[in-house]
Amino acid sequence: MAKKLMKGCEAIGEAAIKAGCKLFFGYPITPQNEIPEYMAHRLPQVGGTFVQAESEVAASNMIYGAAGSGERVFTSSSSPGISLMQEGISYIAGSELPVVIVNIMRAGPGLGGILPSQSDYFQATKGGGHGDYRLLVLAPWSVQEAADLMQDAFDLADYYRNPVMVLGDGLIGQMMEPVEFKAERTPCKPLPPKAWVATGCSGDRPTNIINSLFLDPEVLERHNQKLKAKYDLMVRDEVRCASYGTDRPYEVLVVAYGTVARVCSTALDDLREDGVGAALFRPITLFPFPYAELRAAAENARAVLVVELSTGQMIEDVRLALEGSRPIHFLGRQGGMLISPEAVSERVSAISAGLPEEVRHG
Amino acid sequence: MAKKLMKGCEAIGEAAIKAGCKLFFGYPITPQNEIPEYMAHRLPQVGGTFVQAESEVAASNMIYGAAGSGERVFTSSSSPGISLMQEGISYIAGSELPVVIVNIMRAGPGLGGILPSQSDYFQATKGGGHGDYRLLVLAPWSVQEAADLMQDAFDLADYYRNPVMVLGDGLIGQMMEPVEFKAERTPCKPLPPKAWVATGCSGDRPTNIINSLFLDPEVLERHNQKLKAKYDLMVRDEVRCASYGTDRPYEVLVVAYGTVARVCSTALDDLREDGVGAALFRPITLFPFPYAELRAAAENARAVLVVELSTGQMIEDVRLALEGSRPIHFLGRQGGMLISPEAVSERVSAISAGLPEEVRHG
Amino acid sequence: MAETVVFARPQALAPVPTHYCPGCTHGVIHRLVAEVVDELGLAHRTVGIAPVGCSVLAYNYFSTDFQEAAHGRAPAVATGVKRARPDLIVFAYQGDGDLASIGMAEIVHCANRGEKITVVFVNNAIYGMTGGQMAPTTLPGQVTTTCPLGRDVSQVGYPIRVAELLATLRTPAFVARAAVHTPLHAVTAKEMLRRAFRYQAEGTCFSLVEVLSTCPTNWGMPPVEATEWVEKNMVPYYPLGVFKTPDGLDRAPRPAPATEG
Amino acid sequence: MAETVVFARPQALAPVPTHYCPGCTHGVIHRLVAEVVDELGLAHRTVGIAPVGCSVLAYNYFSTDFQEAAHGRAPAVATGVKRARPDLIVFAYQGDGDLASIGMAEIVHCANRGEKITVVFVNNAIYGMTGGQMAPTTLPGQVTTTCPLGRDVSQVGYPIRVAELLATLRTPAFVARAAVHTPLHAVTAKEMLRRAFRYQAEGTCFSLVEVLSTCPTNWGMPPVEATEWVEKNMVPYYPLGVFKTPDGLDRAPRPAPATEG
Amino acid sequence: MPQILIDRDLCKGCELCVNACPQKILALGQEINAKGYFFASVVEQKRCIGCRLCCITCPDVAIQMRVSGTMYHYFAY
Amino acid sequence: MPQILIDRDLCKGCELCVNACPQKILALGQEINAKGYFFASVVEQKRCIGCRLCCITCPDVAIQMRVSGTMYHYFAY
Amino acid sequence: MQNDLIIAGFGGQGVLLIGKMLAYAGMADGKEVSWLPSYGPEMRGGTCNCTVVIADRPVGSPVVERPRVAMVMNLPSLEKYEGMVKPGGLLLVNTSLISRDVQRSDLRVVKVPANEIANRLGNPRAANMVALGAYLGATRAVSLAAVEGLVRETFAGKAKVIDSNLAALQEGYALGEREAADGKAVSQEVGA
Amino acid sequence: MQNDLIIAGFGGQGVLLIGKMLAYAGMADGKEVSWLPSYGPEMRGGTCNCTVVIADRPVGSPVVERPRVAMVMNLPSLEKYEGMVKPGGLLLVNTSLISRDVQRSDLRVVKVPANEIANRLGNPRAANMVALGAYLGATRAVSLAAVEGLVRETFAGKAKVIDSNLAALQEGYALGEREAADGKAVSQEVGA
Ligand SMILES: Cc1ncc(C[n+]2csc(CCOP(=O)(O)OP(=O)(O)O)c2C)c(N)n1
Ligand SMILES: Cc1ncc(C[n+]2csc(CCOP(=O)(O)OP(=O)(O)O)c2C)c(N)n1
Ligand code: SF4
Ligand code: SF4
Ligand code: SF4
Ligand code: SF4
Ligand code: SF4
Ligand code: SF4
Ligand SMILES: [Mg+2]
Ligand SMILES: [Mg+2]
Repeated sequence: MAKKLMKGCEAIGEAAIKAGCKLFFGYPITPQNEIPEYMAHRLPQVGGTFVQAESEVAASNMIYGAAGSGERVFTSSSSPGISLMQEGISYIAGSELPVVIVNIMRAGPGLGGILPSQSDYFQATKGGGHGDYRLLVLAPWSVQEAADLMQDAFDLADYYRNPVMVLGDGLIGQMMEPVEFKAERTPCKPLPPKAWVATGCSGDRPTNIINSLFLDPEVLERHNQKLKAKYDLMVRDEVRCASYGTDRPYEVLVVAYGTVARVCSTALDDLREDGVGAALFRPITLFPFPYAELRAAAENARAVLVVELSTGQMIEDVRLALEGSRPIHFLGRQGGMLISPEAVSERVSAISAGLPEEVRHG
Repeated sequence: MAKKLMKGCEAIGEAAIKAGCKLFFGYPITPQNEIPEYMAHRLPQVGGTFVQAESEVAASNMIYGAAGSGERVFTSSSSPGISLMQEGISYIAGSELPVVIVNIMRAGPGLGGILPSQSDYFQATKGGGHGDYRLLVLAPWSVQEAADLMQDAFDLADYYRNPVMVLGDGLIGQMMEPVEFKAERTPCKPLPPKAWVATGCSGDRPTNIINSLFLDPEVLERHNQKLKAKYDLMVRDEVRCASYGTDRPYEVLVVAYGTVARVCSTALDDLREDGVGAALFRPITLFPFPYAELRAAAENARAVLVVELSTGQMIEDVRLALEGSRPIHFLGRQGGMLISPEAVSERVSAISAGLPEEVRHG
Repeated sequence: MAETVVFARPQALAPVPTHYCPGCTHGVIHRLVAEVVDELGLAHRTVGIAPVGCSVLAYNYFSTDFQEAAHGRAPAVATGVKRARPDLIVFAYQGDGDLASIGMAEIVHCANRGEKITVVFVNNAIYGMTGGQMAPTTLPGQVTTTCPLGRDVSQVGYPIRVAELLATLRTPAFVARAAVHTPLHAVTAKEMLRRAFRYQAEGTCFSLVEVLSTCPTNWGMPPVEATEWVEKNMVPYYPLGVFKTPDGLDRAPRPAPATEG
Repeated sequence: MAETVVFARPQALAPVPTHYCPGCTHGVIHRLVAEVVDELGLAHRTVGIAPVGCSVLAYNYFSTDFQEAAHGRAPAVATGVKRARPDLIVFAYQGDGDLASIGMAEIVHCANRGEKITVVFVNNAIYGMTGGQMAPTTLPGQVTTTCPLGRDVSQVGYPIRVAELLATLRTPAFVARAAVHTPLHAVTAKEMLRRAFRYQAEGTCFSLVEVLSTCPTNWGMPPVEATEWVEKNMVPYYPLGVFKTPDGLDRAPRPAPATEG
Repeated sequence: MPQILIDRDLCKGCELCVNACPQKILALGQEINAKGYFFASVVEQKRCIGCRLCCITCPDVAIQMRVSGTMYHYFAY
Repeated sequence: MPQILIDRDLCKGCELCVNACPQKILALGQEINAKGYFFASVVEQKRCIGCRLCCITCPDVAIQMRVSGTMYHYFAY
Repeated sequence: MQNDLIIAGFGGQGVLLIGKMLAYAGMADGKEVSWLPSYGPEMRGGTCNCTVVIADRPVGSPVVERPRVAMVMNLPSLEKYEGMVKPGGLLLVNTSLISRDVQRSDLRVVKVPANEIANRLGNPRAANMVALGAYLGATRAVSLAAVEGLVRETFAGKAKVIDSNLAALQEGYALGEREAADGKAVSQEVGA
Repeated sequence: MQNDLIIAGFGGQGVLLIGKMLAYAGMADGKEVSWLPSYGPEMRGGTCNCTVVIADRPVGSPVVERPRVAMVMNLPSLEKYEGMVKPGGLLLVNTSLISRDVQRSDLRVVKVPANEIANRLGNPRAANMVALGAYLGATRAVSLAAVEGLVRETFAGKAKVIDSNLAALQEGYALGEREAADGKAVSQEVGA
């Protein structure tokens, strides 16, 4: 198919449709309103259904019901709305339902602002809801990648019977870039039949029950361990990351995800021109985090710089990966302020000139 | 005052009253129903007000309003209810309101079960809501300590203008133990006057506004950095931890918090009798986490064992503290299953006999 | 002469004992729903939504597929199911804490969207599962663990009448209130439930039947006394009958004449 | 002859320009509230609760203390304030998305508890702030960005009439609906607001005034046309007047006679 | 002839049937069942009029009714 | 004599006052203000009847009214 | 020294109450104590239990996996706890509701026909007091006097109830003392 | 090579639209492009802007802190962006709404009386097209033909609007070409 110039939000919506998703439940919130608006317009055209939920709480429970019926479904929101879904997400994970959740992050905490941010990293990767569960978290850096990952998200969700989050910031949502959808696409995972769906029982099998309640602690423990085994499998099989400029020698390794990594890539180009050797490591899956891959990439560097639109969240995973093997620097902006290539270049130059590492454990 | 045998939930309620709290808003959920029930009974006796909120979402916003009026207030719930409060908590942190939130954790995810668990550690310490914020998290290991920390919690909340969480598990809530309340108690922090409260303005000052919205990203960034500076101050000044058996040589350092640490202490006694040298390190503040203290305590051990009622959450902070300097083992139970002293002893013995460390980054 | 079974466990009710307390009428309501599902021949395409409350284990007690919803969110889950699979018969079973307290937004909006589902709303004027706290439906003066001196309407207001509240919405619906504290009330309740499911099966409208129920355990009285308590205290405040039918009429109350006030 | 100021900005309204679009009647409603607060002499002990919606910055526009609530939760925040400080005058200002969609549970329960606060409910039949999505109050057939073909009542139900809904609750309250699309409507609206605040000041009851408002920007029409749209489309569906006064009467609808159905 | 069969292990001894029976022919016995409840049984089967009120009121579906021959009922159920 | 004063910088040019004035003596001008709006002004002050409808309808409180002497109004406000 | 025990039975048998009384009495005796109830889903109509620890120094684990003593008031509790008691520990069995024998041979067993004794004393609800008395008689974990005081407090105002409960307690105490003293309690005789 | 620019003005001036057209045209020309709008709270009645990048290889940062070109359609935009343009860069100024001079002396300045021209051409809403044309004329960032095609698509069915917009585009183009060519654009002459 030909390339089309699309907003990230629209590309995400179209990608869902291309992935066979016919159901969307969601509530308006900036900066992702174009997703529900796109779905409201497009879904009826493909025989699907758009429902504007009364709230994000309701939306998270509507996708639960739809997923439990075996249909592909997604919701999307932005930070405060995602917070409201935490109970629902925990239920979805506990009941092992395949759903896709899009978070187009804005600055917080509280009402905060509506400009781009990456300060929901902890919530997305460690679990903002209660209990031991994990989301598989995908972080695109371009509109095309958002479209691609969005399609994979449905396959991953179905394969693992687990909620998958596509985590973008306001830039990904609002930016327009050329996007191409493949005419034919093969799922990125084999898709097991959904024998577990609750869609009526004629008595020819035991009833199917979508549920996360296990009153017997031994049974619940087994359930917890089953979930854990699933997450371990994701850790083994689903890590995705990319690097930029690692094919040439580098002194400083920049670690960033999402659109911030884009900004860093421009900075690295500029730095090369100035003769400073620096490379970029970009986690694409935030859970599972590419610990081993990052550690290997950092071996070749003298120091590491983490760049985030937050006061420092992914940096904890970077520390876990490096275990003190390299000094770690941090460059963060908050509140919707963006990081410019210039700011990155400047900090990398300073580090390569010998800037000492800051104190740990802020 | 004389010792009284009290349930943890009741002691928490009484402690709040002793700390001058006259307002409670909350919603029933096992295993902490005795807290609202106690408050419903006691508050009217001291001229206070108990309101059963229509939901945890509402409760978190009611405490927001009450705290913004300058009054001491708390709510309590258990895991799924705390998930529902995540937006509210993020608002409270963003608006810098002093409230106390009690989470008597039960097993998850989803509806899970009602038996004790520690699987909301990430949510409590890393921030389950959106945006860059932190709760100050206190984890008592006995009913007496629950009563003491509960009172300190109000002082810390007022001092930092930040939500403080008292994090217990079902055991703390349901267990009865002797408790003593001091007749006179001095706040654990100096209490600044609350000049910022929204209680009506006669025109003699600019209006007071309780708010977390900052549309200008530069202003929001400054706000974020102010919050971050506050959290850094907590890291500097508020770390609390305890150890047990570190006065004698030990090979294995057990790390555990809350009632699980109690269980471990019994195991350590048993182990001493069997000639195995092991000690206990117990974080009391989970945020700020006692990274440096733990690292120092681990220097004297050959290996570290983390014991949690989860599939492994605090273990990430232990890894951050140790940075690979000691092998780290994990013993966890889930789903409401408890850890017995015997299980701890057994694992410690195995470690001291040379059990190899498991793989990292589950 | 051949023996015929006149009364027995309906097919749609699983052949297992329940965990309900002795005399708790959740059990009666379960059976009525199952009988209706059987009689209308819907079991093979029925999906139930269980609430959080004493009836949380409803998914074990019906022999239909089920989804367990988060506390109060059964109408949202039911919406998800019905929109995904309009061919299914979807019913949500909810308690009064679940539906009328934490789940108020979901039930109002579900009814207002006119989701073609059926809600069985069990009003026992208390939180059963968590041990007897005040519900939005707790009667004036009624003692619970969170209103130990009795519900004080000057502080917490009057009990909410859910059927009446939902009946004022403009969207067509079937809304009724029934009871099961005597066998004859149960017969009427079944008739209401039958209408509710039939409206759904015919794709007509949203339907909700509020059923007054007992909680001997948390009311602190023997089951028989509890049934009398329903008659004496609940029925006067919660009148039984049909409040709304999908006749397309607009029943919204009108403002008072301008002279008023 | 001495000159007197007959009409000027009320004290309780801060002397700053608003960010509202030209002709948006949020501004009129702000002024009416401020005038009432001034006239009743309440400003020094009034706390406003701002919603999330176009009026989110209300805290900048009144010269009273304010709290900014999460989306839909203003009634809960107001409850917290009023219970903490019953001596204060507390009003929540909410839009229709805020109050009638995400905040439905909070407003119903706040009204039902009889919290002695005042709610100013601005119904403009759309989500203004987020750019024109469907609200629970969007009229049948009305086009918005999330119902691009017009609100289809067979799919999403009819608009919710909030005043009517709340008026059926048993707990005493003052509930009215007014409009501001013409100056004379605004005069009546002010009278309703005055009564609402007076009931609060006297500790009588919960009070809510629904005010029909315009959103020229998202309705896609010039302000004057928008006022005509209110008269032509909104007033017929949302009748103006008083729906409930705190007279202690029970106005719950009764079930239909048993013959019915 | 209607015949009432009460499953002793399903019965929880709530006495709702005892109370509902117009003939007063049901009663709790002195024995307890596996769950620890005194359970109901028919004291005088032959006086049963087959009204089904006991069946309808039993929350635990512990009561079955069979008839030999045709029966007419006052209300449809 | 009523006098209408319109603050040109508060005015957003919505024309609600223009529409409301029974005397039709208000109008938008050709100039734009600091915010980029054409703003309203009084075209014929002397025909003003002091009804205050413009004041009441202005969403931006851009209109003040003063009078010299006493005025009676048809409605209390 | 640490005394710890699990008391288990049906919901209505008052096992939580006697556990609390033990803890109170321990506290009154100047000991460190903890009381931990089961609060699981069994609550409704099922079984329930509590764990009491009475010790000379601060109580470590309030959770006891292998208790020194178990008091089982009904059959399901015997099934559940028989295997858990520490070897050489004590098992108090309410023989009124439990007809089967104890299987283990490494425990001391005290058989208490608690319901029968309580019925005989005219207060069928005092079976728990009989069992509590038997425990005290067999172990002297806390003083009888302290518990008697608590009975008076608990049922304050209801003289008849106090008397029958005290009688139950005392009769149980005597039984426990006797069984413990005369060696009959040694389980070998009981095992199959 | 990379072309990047920020286009800024009042909400109603159509700056987002011409930004999108540039991006579309760039894509049609086979270039890599990105378009990034401001979506801040300014939305309502205030100013707005967008950033367009057109490059030969994949676009790195879609955020440009120091753009090579800024097109400012009103005074607040000049205030905000004048300082940001890269030294030696290009500043297109809508002189119809901006009366003050450019302060910096290290920029090339193209003055475009966009509203006047548009008014003259009988379509006051086409001021943005004039400015777009001027940018194309001065930089040749994308082909005029590509943009003309887009104008026809965008206003499909409204022949009159198409014509006036095309005229505006072309008049702007000529002006941009001229100013860029004859060196007048060099800013030294403009600075104070
Ligand atoms: C989010 C959340 N809040 C609270 C609870 C605890 N909870 C479980 S059931 C229940 C109320 C049950 O009352 P009701 O809905 O009336 O049902 P009943 O038990 O009376 O049938 C509550 C508050 C929960 N599980 N989840
Ligand atoms: C939890 C949450 N969900 C969604 C939003 C986004 N949001 C902001 S305002 C608004 C709706 C505003 O509509 P309304 O309440 O009708 O007010 P209006 O702007 O029309 O005055 C929404 C959905 C939010 N800020 N927070
Ligand atoms: S607690 Fe009440 S509602 Fe729950 S099962 Fe028992 S009697 Fe029924
Ligand atoms: S968007 Fe609508 S409601 Fe919001 S300020 Fe503009 S006109 Fe008013
Ligand atoms: S059928 Fe009627 S008469 Fe016979 S036992 Fe049952 S209730 Fe009694
Ligand atoms: S109604 Fe059913 S459960 Fe109750 S006593 Fe009779 S047979 Fe037993
Ligand atoms: S006061 Fe009345 S007549 Fe005078 S300008 Fe205003 S609206 Fe017109
Ligand atoms: S009503 Fe007010 S804002 Fe509107 S045109 Fe008149 S003076 Fe200006
Ligand atoms: Mg209930
Ligand atoms: Mg609105």
